Amino acid sequence: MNITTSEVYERGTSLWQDAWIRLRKNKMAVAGGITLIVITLLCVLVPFLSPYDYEQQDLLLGASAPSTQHWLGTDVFGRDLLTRILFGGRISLLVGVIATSVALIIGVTWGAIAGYAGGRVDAFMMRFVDIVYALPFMIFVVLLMVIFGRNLFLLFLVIGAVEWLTMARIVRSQVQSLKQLEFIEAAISLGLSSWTIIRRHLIPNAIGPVIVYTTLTIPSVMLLEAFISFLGLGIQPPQSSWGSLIADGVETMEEFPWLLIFPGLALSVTLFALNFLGDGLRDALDVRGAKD
Amino acid sequence: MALLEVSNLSISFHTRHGVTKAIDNVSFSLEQGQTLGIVGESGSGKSVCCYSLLGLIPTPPGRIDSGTAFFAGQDLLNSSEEQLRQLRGNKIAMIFQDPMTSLNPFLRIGEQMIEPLIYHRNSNRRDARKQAIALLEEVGIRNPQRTYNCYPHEFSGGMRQRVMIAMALIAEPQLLIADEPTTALDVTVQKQILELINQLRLKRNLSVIFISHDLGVVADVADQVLVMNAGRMVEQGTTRSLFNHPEAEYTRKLLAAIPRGNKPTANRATVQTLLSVTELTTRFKTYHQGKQDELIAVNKVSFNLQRGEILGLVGESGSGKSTLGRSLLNLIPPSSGSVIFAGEELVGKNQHAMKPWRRRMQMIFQDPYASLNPRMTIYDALAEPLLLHGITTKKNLEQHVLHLMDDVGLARAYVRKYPHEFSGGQRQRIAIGRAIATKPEFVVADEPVSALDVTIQKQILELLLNLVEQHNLTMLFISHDLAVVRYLCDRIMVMRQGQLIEIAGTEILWNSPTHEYTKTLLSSSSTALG
Amino acid sequence: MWRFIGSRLLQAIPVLFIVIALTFFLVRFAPGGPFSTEKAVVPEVKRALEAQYHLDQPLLVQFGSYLSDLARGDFGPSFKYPGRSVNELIAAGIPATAELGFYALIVAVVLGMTAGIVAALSPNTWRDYLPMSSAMIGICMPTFLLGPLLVLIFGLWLEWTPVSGWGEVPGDKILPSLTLGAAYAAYVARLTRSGLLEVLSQDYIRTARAKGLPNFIIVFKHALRGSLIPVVAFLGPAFAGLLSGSFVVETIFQVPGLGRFFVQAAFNRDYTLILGSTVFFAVLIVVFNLLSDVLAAWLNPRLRSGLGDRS
Amino acid sequence: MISIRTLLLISLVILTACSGGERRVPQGIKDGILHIGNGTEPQGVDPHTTTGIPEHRIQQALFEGLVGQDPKTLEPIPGVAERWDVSPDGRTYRFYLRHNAKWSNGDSLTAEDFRWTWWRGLQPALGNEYAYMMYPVKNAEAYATGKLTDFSQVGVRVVDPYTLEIELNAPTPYFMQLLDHQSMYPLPRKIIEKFGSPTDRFSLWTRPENIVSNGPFKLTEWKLYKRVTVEKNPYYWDAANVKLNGIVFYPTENTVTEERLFRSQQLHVTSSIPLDKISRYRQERPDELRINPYLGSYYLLINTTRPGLNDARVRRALAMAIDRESLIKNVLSNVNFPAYTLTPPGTGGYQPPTLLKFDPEGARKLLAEAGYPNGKGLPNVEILYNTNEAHRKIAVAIQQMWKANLNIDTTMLNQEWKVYLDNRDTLNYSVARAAWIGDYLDPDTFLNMFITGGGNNDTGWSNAEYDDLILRKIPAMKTHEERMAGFYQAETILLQEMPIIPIYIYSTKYLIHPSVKGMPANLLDHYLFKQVSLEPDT
Repeated sequence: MNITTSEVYERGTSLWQDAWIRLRKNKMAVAGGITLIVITLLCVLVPFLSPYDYEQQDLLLGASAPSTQHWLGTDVFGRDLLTRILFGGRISLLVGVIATSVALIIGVTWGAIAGYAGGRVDAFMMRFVDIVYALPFMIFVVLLMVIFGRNLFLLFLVIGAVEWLTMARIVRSQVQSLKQLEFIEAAISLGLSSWTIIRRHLIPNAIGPVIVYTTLTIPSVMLLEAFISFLGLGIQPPQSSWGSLIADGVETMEEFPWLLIFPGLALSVTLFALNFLGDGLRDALDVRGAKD
Repeated sequence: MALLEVSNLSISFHTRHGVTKAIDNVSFSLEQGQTLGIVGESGSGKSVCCYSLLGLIPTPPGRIDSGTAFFAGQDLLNSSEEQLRQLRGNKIAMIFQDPMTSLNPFLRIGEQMIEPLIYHRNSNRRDARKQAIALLEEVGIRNPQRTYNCYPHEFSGGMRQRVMIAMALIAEPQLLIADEPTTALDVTVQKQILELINQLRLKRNLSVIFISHDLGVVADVADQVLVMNAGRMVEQGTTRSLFNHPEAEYTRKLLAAIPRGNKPTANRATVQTLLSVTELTTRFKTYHQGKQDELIAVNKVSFNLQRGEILGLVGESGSGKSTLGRSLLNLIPPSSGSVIFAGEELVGKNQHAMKPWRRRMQMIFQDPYASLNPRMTIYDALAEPLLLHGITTKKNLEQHVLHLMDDVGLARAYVRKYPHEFSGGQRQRIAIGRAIATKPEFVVADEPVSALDVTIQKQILELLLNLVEQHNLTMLFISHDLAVVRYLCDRIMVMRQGQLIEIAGTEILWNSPTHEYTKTLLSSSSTALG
Repeated sequence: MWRFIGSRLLQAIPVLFIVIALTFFLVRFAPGGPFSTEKAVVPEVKRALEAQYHLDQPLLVQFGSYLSDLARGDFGPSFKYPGRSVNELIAAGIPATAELGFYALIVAVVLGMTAGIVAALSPNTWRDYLPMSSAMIGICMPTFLLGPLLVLIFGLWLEWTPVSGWGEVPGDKILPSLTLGAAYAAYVARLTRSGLLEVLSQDYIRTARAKGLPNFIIVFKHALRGSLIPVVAFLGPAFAGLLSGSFVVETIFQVPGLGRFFVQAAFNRDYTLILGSTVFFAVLIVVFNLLSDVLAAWLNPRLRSGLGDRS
Repeated sequence: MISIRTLLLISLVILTACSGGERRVPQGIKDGILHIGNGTEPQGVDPHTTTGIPEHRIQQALFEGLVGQDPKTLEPIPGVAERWDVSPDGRTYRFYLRHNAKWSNGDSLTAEDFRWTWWRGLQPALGNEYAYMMYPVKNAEAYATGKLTDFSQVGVRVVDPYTLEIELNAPTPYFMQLLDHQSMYPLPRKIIEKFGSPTDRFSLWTRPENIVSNGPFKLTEWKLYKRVTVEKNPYYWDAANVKLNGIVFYPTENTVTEERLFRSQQLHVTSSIPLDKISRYRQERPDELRINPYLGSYYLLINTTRPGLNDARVRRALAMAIDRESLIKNVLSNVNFPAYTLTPPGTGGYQPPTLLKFDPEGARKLLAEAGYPNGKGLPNVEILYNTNEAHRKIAVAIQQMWKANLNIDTTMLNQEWKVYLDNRDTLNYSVARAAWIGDYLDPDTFLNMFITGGGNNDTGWSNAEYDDLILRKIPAMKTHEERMAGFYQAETILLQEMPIIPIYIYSTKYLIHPSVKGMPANLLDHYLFKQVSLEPDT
């Protein structure tokens, strides 16, 4: 079935615009996007919005349930939980974005080179990826964080090091399948240089799956950070991330359940939003092969 | 009373983008033992029409708006899904276009074949097996005992289509709906399958609905023909009357579009040799489960190409014709031999050294959907070669691009649009425009029309002939379709399994082929209309 | 087949070597040693301890002798638990970890596939949205959050389940298995759904429908098998990840498993135990990746015959 | 993915499956089996290769030294030795062993067993971390450090099979307490030698199927990561008075989980209790909560080599700016006792000087005197602590108090235990949390840490007068009063110089089921299992 409605556009709509239109029709994705923007804005602007400081204690108050004073209650030091969640969100989001960028840079470069070069270079590079894949990463993460101490930079590096592998594979398979397409052959037969082909023809077409995978990497990175923080290996107090807040909340969940529930909610809602946005983007960009 | 009686069928699809009328007021009937051919181009609704009768179109988005359909007295459109299910595979069976994907790759052939018996006839497995093996034998499968336990991937396309047919017929249906059953097959195989269907039809007094885009094929097999266009019934009648005295304009257009006869323009070949190929060999390394294999795609091929000539290259799938075309342009580096283009040896040149030569030799690809960068506008696609080879200046670029658009018959207004907004034929025009942008001397056209509907195909062939004239091109035209090659080319080359079998002037080859294989090819492709 | 397995196992050797070398030198260069404690150890005692465990030898010699011991299947004595060999400590942790992993896998497969199939059969209806939103929750709810929440709700508020332990009280294995399996079930559900939807749109499903087969047969006989391949491919690494990632669950629920003691070993700088468990997990990952590849290949007749040809 | 319905369904299944789950507490009361939370998985039971408290608990059940300690008063009580004499100069002890003391395999226990055990404990190759507990014995230190190779010169002499004579370097008032330390327990030579060399750390002699011990209980089961079970030893000389039939020790690393186990009647006694649970127990079940002072100090180490912190006035200012009462009340659930000295008051009858108090005004003045008015110019102070929720809370609170009272900004750094120890040891910190648990009831166990170059000094602080007091003057003192005055003097120096900031005195805090009798609290958290009994509520 190939039913086309014939409408004449003076100006073409690029696939990007097309995808954007499709994305806008996806209610969940739009909701996810808006949620993310709101959360990000709140996290960024929290110093101006909140009357409290994230480390300002009120030992006399201690842990208090949500009230009009403290909308989400306070922790055992009497610190305003909402403020701490939003400050924690800064760290969590930052880790998400930076570690994903690390993964993105390494992964895209590695994958593109392997995919375009092909042959021995490709075999060698991908074997390396396979080997790294087979390393028990969770264990190395724990080991590294235990041994070299908690350090944001190391955290980014470690998480990035885990996540770039899949990125490299996706980019490689994209580049490989694109390389087979006739328009690349056409570009070669026009006499374009390899670099121009990569730049003008390969990258713009491979970028869709990369974007999709990126939006799906951010939540998994945030989860990893939360996990590391939960183990007490993440962020330095008095700073907090959602993972460390949850870890604290677990300790006292019977006495002060809000200390577990609200940070958990913040993390879950954000991951939810990111996943929905990612799924929406995947549908909108209609990329196959990047499903898992 | 007719076996199948369809009247005033209308179907529409309700999607987010609005309502599309897929079938508009279609009526036809089919008698026991007769064959109805339904002909139409892609999107004409010919398949939807038949699928809807069996409840095989998804609803929603599909919706049957009006009409009636009776099969042996049973009201199909008002039957429950369960009633339709009882009919499917039992009274009405179907075979599909692509035998490679229509069989379940995870189940043994025998298992798939006996299912209709088990679920419709309550047969036990042993009896079913016996029947299946007998039928496999009948459709011409050797060693059916063994085949019974094979998986589909162990067969060629033709064999799979035979299995599909056997599977469709196993429950002794009264009606067989064949949806483009030969389109995906090589001509020689196509011929055999058509014969098989015909044979089985006669033997079982089967009614057949034969859906095809190929008028030639339909003319061969059908008693009655229904021509469809854009969901509407254009014309209906007996095969003979319809092909001999088409009434509707569209039917006439369709018939006229079939490439027929020899080349309408003069042979422009000169004595000057543009391309000289000697002992050209291209090998591929294949890796299978870590084991290295070698595939010789092009095996010691030698020929010359004169300036101004259109050389046809025919062969079935896997014959190495596309590889040869790409090897000439160094898109796939040849393993040995020589290609001398305008006096210069091309074999062994790297991509960088090839650059000045690229301008002089271009390629047109088969799939107009894959040959254009989906992220570039037409303007960018056409401007790229112009700028790269310094054919025009930035200032004149727009004029130049618009000229190219005119050359390939595209409206100038479309120049800022993206490939996905065009139809297949328009895309092929864009691709051709890109190929001639550098004003090449030599063009390799790899099946440039085989993905197109027949009316479009005609237009593109005309365009190519035109451009050859206008730009003084030399062309290697690769195709599996002998009629097209005959219509276009001055000389024809036949390839099989990587080897050059025969090369001769078009009409010489056509009328007195020397090689046995060429004869088979020719006889397979000649149709009632040929 | 055997050749395929053999070559994969051969490939595992560099992986294992890298794991061993990386871990070995990483822990040695880590600050603090196995014998530092709050009460400072007298230098003489420290020397004696190091001599007992051959830590006084050059690092490369230690590495070499570790490798040669390993080749004999000997992980060496534990530093933290004198009188215990690492083999023994790992062996003691395996049953609980393996059992937990196994139950979690069952949770993942049963819940995940059921949800995925239900969703794929009626896409874009509430029967799709409900299980898939639940799957999304499963993915977005990390184990360390889900576990305590389940404990809070079922163990403490409703008092339906024991709050922790493993094999101590009837029913105490349910929450840990659920917690660990939940995220994987979510992934399995999504994979099953997308795989099944993809397969259901294939031509051969159309063929099956044209044959008039009942829906049930179409889904379970014709479609499910093909859609299982990505699930199986996912489950191999997932199971390995499940085992090595189970320490959060083991900690929350006091499961006497390997994961928890690995973390302890890292904190204690119990060199041999760290190395031993790392190697053990690496082997697990290799084996399960291989297993899932073999299984996925076996599910696909095309690949199966490819494997068989060379057996 | 778990749809709500499935979840509920599963929950129902669980519900039916777990009802009637057996509770160990009532069952234990019936069977005379004590179920006790024991912190971490024990490293082992060989007293010469293990150091931790969980191990110590098990060893207390399995072994018995020459003398024991009364669980209430911690006064020496007869153990393997029926009675003992001390020479008038306080340097020679003679122990008379009971003739009916036996190993759990029925063999007799003799003086030679002690001599051999101590010989083993002092073997340099064994790497016994607690060898120093024997150093008061003549020549023990020289032998343990390899300076002396002839064990006969060490002050242990077997007079006859049932008489053991010990000669000390100097009169040591707390020596009787040391005899109840795990490193002084007798060990079965025959068994140890059967499974390897006496100096092997890796040996199978401690396995339940191999081990022989002399205490009220014997080891019968050791399931790694699950439990250690001991049963009544029928050959124990006082078996008639042992009331329990057995004890099961559970590794309970996670105190939150341990508390839940207690609540669900799975444990009679826990090893600890999470701070946040204390207030609830105080209100609802005060009889199950036990909080008692413990011979331990929590303090901050100050790196006296760092600029700014090398000024005693700054150090004192920091110490004076901490409101310990508030800290303990608000952060530590009021379970500890504020410490203004390193040595807990009352340690062996010692009353420390009262020099330090919470005085923010005075602190600010001191800081200004030191050249940092209103905190200005003071190099950054960083509080180092090892990863632990309670340490973190304290550090956060102190950070806050220093900010509020002195206007100095501090950063916090938490490190994993071993990294923290490493940095502490190499003076790579500015302020670090630390703690010390006394080995015996005498100020010496605290104050001898801060001698110049002491293994646990870790502050870079050195004071000749202090060293002289601790190392020479006090050991030579004859009377109790004299010694206490000496310690008073030493601690005064320490508080004036303030290389450490005392924060609080430890307390043991744990949960105990009312049925458990004969387990009174004491300063050393010392259990005498043979007196423990389980009695159903009456």
